[in-house]
Amino acid sequence: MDKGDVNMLPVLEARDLGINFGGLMAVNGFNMAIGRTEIAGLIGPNGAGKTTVFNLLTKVYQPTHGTILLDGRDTQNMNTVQINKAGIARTFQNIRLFSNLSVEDNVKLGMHNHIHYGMWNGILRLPAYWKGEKQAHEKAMELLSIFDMESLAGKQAGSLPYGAQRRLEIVRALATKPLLLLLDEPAAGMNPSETAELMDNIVKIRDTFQIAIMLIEHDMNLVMGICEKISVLNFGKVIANGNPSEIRNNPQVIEAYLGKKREG
Amino acid sequence: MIVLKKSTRKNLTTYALVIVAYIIVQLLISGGNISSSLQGQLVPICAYVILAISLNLTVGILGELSLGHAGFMSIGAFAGVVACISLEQIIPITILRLIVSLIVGAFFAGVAGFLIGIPVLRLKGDYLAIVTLAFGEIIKNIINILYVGLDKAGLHVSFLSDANALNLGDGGRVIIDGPLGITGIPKLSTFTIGFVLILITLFIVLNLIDSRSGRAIMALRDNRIAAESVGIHITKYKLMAFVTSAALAGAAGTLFAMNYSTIIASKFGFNTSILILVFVVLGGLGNIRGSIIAATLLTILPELLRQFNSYRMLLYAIVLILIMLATNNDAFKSHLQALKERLLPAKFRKEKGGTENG
Amino acid sequence: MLKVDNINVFYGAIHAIKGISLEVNEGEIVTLIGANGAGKSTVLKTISGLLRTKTGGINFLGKDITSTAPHKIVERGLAHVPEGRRIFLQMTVQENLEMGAYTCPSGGIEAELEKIYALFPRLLERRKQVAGTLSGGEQQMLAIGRALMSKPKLLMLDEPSMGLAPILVEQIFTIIQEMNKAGTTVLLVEQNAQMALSIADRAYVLETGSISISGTGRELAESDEIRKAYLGG
Amino acid sequence: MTFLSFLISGLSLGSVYAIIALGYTMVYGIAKMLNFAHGDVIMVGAYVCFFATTRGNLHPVFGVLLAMVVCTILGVVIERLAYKPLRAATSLAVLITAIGVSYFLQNSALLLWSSNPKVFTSVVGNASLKLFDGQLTISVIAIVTIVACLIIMAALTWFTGKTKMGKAMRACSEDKGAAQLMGINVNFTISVTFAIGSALAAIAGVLLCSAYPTLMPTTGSMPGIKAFTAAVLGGIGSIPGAMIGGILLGVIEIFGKGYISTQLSDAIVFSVLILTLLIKPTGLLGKKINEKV
Amino acid sequence: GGTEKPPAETPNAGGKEPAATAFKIGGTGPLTGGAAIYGNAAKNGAQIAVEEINALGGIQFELKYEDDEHDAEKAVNAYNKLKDWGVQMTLGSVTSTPGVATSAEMFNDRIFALTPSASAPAVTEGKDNVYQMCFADPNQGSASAQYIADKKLGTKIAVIYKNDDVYSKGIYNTFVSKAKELNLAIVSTTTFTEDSQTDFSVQLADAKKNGADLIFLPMYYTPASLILQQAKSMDYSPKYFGVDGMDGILTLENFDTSLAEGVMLLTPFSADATDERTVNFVKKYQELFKETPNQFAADGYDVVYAYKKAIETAGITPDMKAADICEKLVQVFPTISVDGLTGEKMTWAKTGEVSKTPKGMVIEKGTYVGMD
Ligand SMILES: Nc1ncnc2c1ncn2[C@@H]1O[C@H](COP(=O)(O)OP(=O)(O)OP(=O)(O)O)[C@@H](O)[C@H]1O
Ligand SMILES: Nc1ncnc2c1ncn2[C@@H]1O[C@H](COP(=O)(O)OP(=O)(O)OP(=O)(O)O)[C@@H](O)[C@H]1O
Ligand SMILES: [Mg+2]
Ligand SMILES: [Mg+2]
Repeated sequence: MDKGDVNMLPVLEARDLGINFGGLMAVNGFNMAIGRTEIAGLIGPNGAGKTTVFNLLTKVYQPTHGTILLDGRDTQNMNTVQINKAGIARTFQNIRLFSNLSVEDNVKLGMHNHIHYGMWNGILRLPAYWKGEKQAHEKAMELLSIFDMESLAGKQAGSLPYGAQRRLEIVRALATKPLLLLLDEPAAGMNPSETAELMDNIVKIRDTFQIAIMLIEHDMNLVMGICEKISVLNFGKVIANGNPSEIRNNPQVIEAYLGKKREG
Repeated sequence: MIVLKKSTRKNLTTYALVIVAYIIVQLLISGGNISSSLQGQLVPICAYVILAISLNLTVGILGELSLGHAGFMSIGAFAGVVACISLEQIIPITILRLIVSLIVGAFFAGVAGFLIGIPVLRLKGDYLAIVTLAFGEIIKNIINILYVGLDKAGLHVSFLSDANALNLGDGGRVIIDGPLGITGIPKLSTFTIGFVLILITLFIVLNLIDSRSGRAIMALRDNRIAAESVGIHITKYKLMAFVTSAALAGAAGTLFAMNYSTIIASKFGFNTSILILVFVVLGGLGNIRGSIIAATLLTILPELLRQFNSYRMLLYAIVLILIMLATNNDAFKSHLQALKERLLPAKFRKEKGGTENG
Repeated sequence: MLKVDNINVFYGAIHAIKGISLEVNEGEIVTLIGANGAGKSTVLKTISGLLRTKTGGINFLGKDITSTAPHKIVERGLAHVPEGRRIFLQMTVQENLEMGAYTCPSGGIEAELEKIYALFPRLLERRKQVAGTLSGGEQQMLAIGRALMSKPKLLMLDEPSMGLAPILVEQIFTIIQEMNKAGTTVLLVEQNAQMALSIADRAYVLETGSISISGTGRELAESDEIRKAYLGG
Repeated sequence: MTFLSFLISGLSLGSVYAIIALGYTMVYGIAKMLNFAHGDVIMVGAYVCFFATTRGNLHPVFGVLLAMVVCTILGVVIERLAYKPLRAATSLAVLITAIGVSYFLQNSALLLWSSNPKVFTSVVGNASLKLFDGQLTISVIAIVTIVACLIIMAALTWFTGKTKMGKAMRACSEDKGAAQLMGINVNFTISVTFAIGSALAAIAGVLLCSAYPTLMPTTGSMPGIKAFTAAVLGGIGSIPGAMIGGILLGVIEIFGKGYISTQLSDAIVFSVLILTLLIKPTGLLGKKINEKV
Repeated sequence: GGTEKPPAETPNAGGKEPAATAFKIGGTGPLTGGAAIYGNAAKNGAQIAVEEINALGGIQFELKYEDDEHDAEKAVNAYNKLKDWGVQMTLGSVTSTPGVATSAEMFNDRIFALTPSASAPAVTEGKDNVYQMCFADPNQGSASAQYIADKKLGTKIAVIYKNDDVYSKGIYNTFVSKAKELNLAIVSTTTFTEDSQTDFSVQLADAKKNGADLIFLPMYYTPASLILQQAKSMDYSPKYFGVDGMDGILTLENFDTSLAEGVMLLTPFSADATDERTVNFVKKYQELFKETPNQFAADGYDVVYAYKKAIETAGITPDMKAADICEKLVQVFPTISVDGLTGEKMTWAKTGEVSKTPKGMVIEKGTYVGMD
């Protein structure tokens, strides 16, 4: 954790968060606070409710109970769009790109609320349009360069290899200028060497943009390698909190999640 | 050498195509080398091209199936013609009056698009489609019971009864006479006006697509949930596409109506909506240039088939089926692709990928 | 048992598979590894008949299946857990499993269901849930369970460990080995090359549509080249 | 009493819509395509039955059977020639092809059987039940249609829910590729779907024309569109939904005419449709499918 | 029975090239689609007349009909096609809305038109070169009201009309105003549309509830046949009064003519008439087209004979330009008198309106019987 974080308000705080799917408490009494520039991990067995936590934080689902404070503000009445504007961006477990659009357009869509010209400026090609698009283009290239993807800018997003699509989703989320970035299984479908590269990049993103990152991942190398703080979820409840070495040796976690004989 | 963006290059080709077509037709007309049959179709072709482009905005770019596009066309047609007839004294210059009428037509259709869009766009997929169909039918039904007349006191409007209920003063004129529609429409539309209107439509639609707003609209189509997650206001952009599409259809409706001395509401029913949809699908979803070509060819086709007399519509049906099979069957398409590769040197070959914008 | 001979597969104009030949013998576990987009999934799809090869042939259980319809191939004893799971999202978990046994006579389904539920207790819990609302990992279990329902002779798995918790990954690999011992031949595509190689009898490495290296699992696991490229150093 | 007689008219008109909607839903729910040619298959069925009974002097029962056979073959042939090559294409492409097929059938009928309308003889005669001293009449054909509708609905529900073929159909409707991997013969399954849908179209055609006896090449198109609307109103793919949607549509149409205005009847029907969908965006019995994020 | 079996499109009696020796006449009409019966009938009727006249060896006609699908836009296309072919005078359009559109074009192009059946007043309004062979809609409406009042056919009248149809609504409008003038009591007015012309129970219930003893049906015979049938099944048996569109109801294949027993209509033509001209025409029509002709066919037939008469009177020759022919016809048409299937001594006003006396007919035992 960065030294600066300690005395600051956490960027996100979830208190007693829960949701009920027709009798199934997918998430129950979930508490968590994330520092301004922290990389946090959320792990747990399949179906534990990790993705659901992300969906609650981004208001894809309305929590049945609990409070979410984003930057100190209660998000009770916000919808997904407002949540994004307020500072949370995310990627999805099942990739959700604008697959018929170009890579560059995907990133520009991430910047949508930071490009300032309206419909008529666009149709009539007024100066605001040219200025806005020029800036957007430069910024998009800059963001793509994080993953060395500038050369792919003109390609159709859906035609990229799986790993590149995952990376593009991260770039798109970053383009919304979030305070907190939620990554849902960013390394899924990547081979170990690609994963290693991704780990470097996640840390680099945090360092350059000074934002908080929370990620869900089943790849323990990644989680243990870069997360400063890990929460473990099982049956919708947090069963453990702590730093990587604490989690790695927590018998409950081993029992429910890691398994006895570990790879790697 | 200036390197143009691929979409810009495509758009320019589209404009060029339209302009060249216009010039060729004008040359043919001035040389007297054009049949009355083709010449008579020039204005409706322009109207259908605009309708196809505008519907492509909804179906291809926004990704929502609309089965009631002719409804907007009819609102534009009736509103535009009423404006034109009412303004006969006030604006004597016909070209100016036509332009005002086109704007009125577009405006009313746009307003209808807005009013209809708010509730409708909450629905998805086929449910949305059926509701647009329903609105198209409702519009038709309402115009069938609408009576509008003009006298010195201004416009009179009445529903449900008949033209007498308008209580027109002396010298008053019934404009919309319920199911009898409008008769005695001045024939103001010309090919040149239609051509200019196509260019304006292209300018609006192509520029819209290739801008911040257009990107947002396409994002909704590709993935609604992701679009929300990056902060794109769904309803706003759906409405933007829907209203623009409706307004352009309205202008096309006025253009169309002002080419015939009469229009009736039943003309703008489900079948016409479907016809426009056929243009869009045949030309390729999201492919504006395709819409232009498909609308033109499919409008001319039934006329070309006249020599087959009573087998005409049967042949039309067969041709339509065959074209659909040919353009959508993978096996066929890959043959076509292979052929293209053999014929075209590599550097002229289009790159694959990117949406088809123009 | 399975013999793929010099196949070439195209997506439109894209030449995705360039003359690949491979073999899977009865009782083996064979794995296909390779980078993203190398064409692993395409090979599997071509074998199960979802895609067609332009040239060459595929032989399964002594019969040429190059142009046999997919459902016929399945009837002959092949099961394919496709990439992206492809479960029936609007059916319940149990209905999905029953679909897996579509080619089997309806009698033995109950016993088979029980076996699957024993392997994946989670699925038993969620028996009546609509599959579309399952978590990613639960869907993956369902996809594997569904394929097992048909008691296949050859099981083809496309990245079965994707999205699964470590403990489950282990379980899945154990299941694969057990199934194999019980007589099922396995063709496995994996990103998790290390684990895949550790259980495989033989392996093929795919690189942009062609096979670059092949050998026994152990040979490849120990090769420096492979270590660098696929095992993360 | 007026209310009751309107209700009965509504039910009998509605049950005709319903029976068409059932066939529509079959194809629509499973092949996931809007088969706009369905209405025209209905027309063909009615013509076949007409010629069989009037010119061929066949007993109505055989007329209906013959119509079913002809329509089944027609449906399967159409599917093979026009829709099967488009399995991989977008559903809109298939929709447009279906429109082409619809034009084709209408114009073939025009050439074969001329544009002159024919008057269909009801297959069950024109008898009717008279209640309350003749104040209320219920025609036999209305009763037959409603009963047929219920039977068909029950049979279809059983078939798609319980039989192996039915399950295969559901699988195909969701994911054709995955269905193939289960060992399902997708092409055959879809052919069976079309066969059933078209056989139902024949029955619908005969009942439609028995109740409203004018038969022309365009006879099927408007009821076809209304039935499609009904199928959506009931919830796409839902068999009981199609029936309820059809009956509701008929009842609303008659009540709208009877109690509000005959001039506005179309607008009323469609307004009710819109309102219903706004309140229940997936139709009356449609399942709400929440996309898992 | 097909519509398209007959020999050639343009019969040529002499077997020689018609070139400048034959007049090119053409018309547009719905030959496909829902209104195809009307277009085909008019076309077939005209064709019989052309064959007859050509066989006489004097004036020769070449006839061409183009499909307009009962749509104004298609009708203008069809008309332009006729222009390209070199049409010299036209039979306008068969139905009203297309007729309004094409007649405006023909007015501009100075090509003469005599439409068999496009009856809306807007077809001829303000166009000196467009004439009608049929009654204009207003005439039918007011004549019907007059007839009903004169003969005291009904005390309480119900009207059912087709709300999205120019023909039906046009007749309805004048019927109502004339009825008011004559103090006829209209107790029920209901409508239907193209999209809802299957079920008439509500309309009939309304008429019955209000005690109507006569129902006026300004519509074509197809929906009318359904009304008759449904009224019967409701045990409602008022008198019916129809207009010329009702003619043809008896020729409906497989129609139970007893349903139409007592139906009255004003029509200029009946296929059951016993005069030689009609008998001859009906016989030929049945031979050629395997159907009984309706009034559209008769109107189409009469148009060609009217042209023959006008050409003879004005001394027009086939080598003349369409515009010149037009001017001559405009002068001559108001002066001639023609005998035809749909009327004896038909004459035309300068406005293009025909003057002929409609015959009141009543259907008895499956045939039309004159009411007077
Ligand atoms: N919309 C829903 N309706 C019903 N149940 C749901 C819904 N969404 C999720 N669930 C259930 O809630 C539980 C938690 O799901 P979630 O997707 O959050 O799991 P997860 O922790 O992300 O698992 P994985 O690692 O497999 O992705 C699962 O058992 C799932 O079946
Ligand atoms: N439907 C498709 N259309 C066009 N190209 C495709 C399609 N599917 C795959 N490809 C291309 O074919 C190649 C092989 O793809 P394939 O999915 O078989 O790779 P893979 O080895 O399974 O990769 P991954 O690890 O990402 O699953 C890739 O270059 C991919 O971009
Ligand atoms: Mg998850
Ligand atoms: Mg793959």
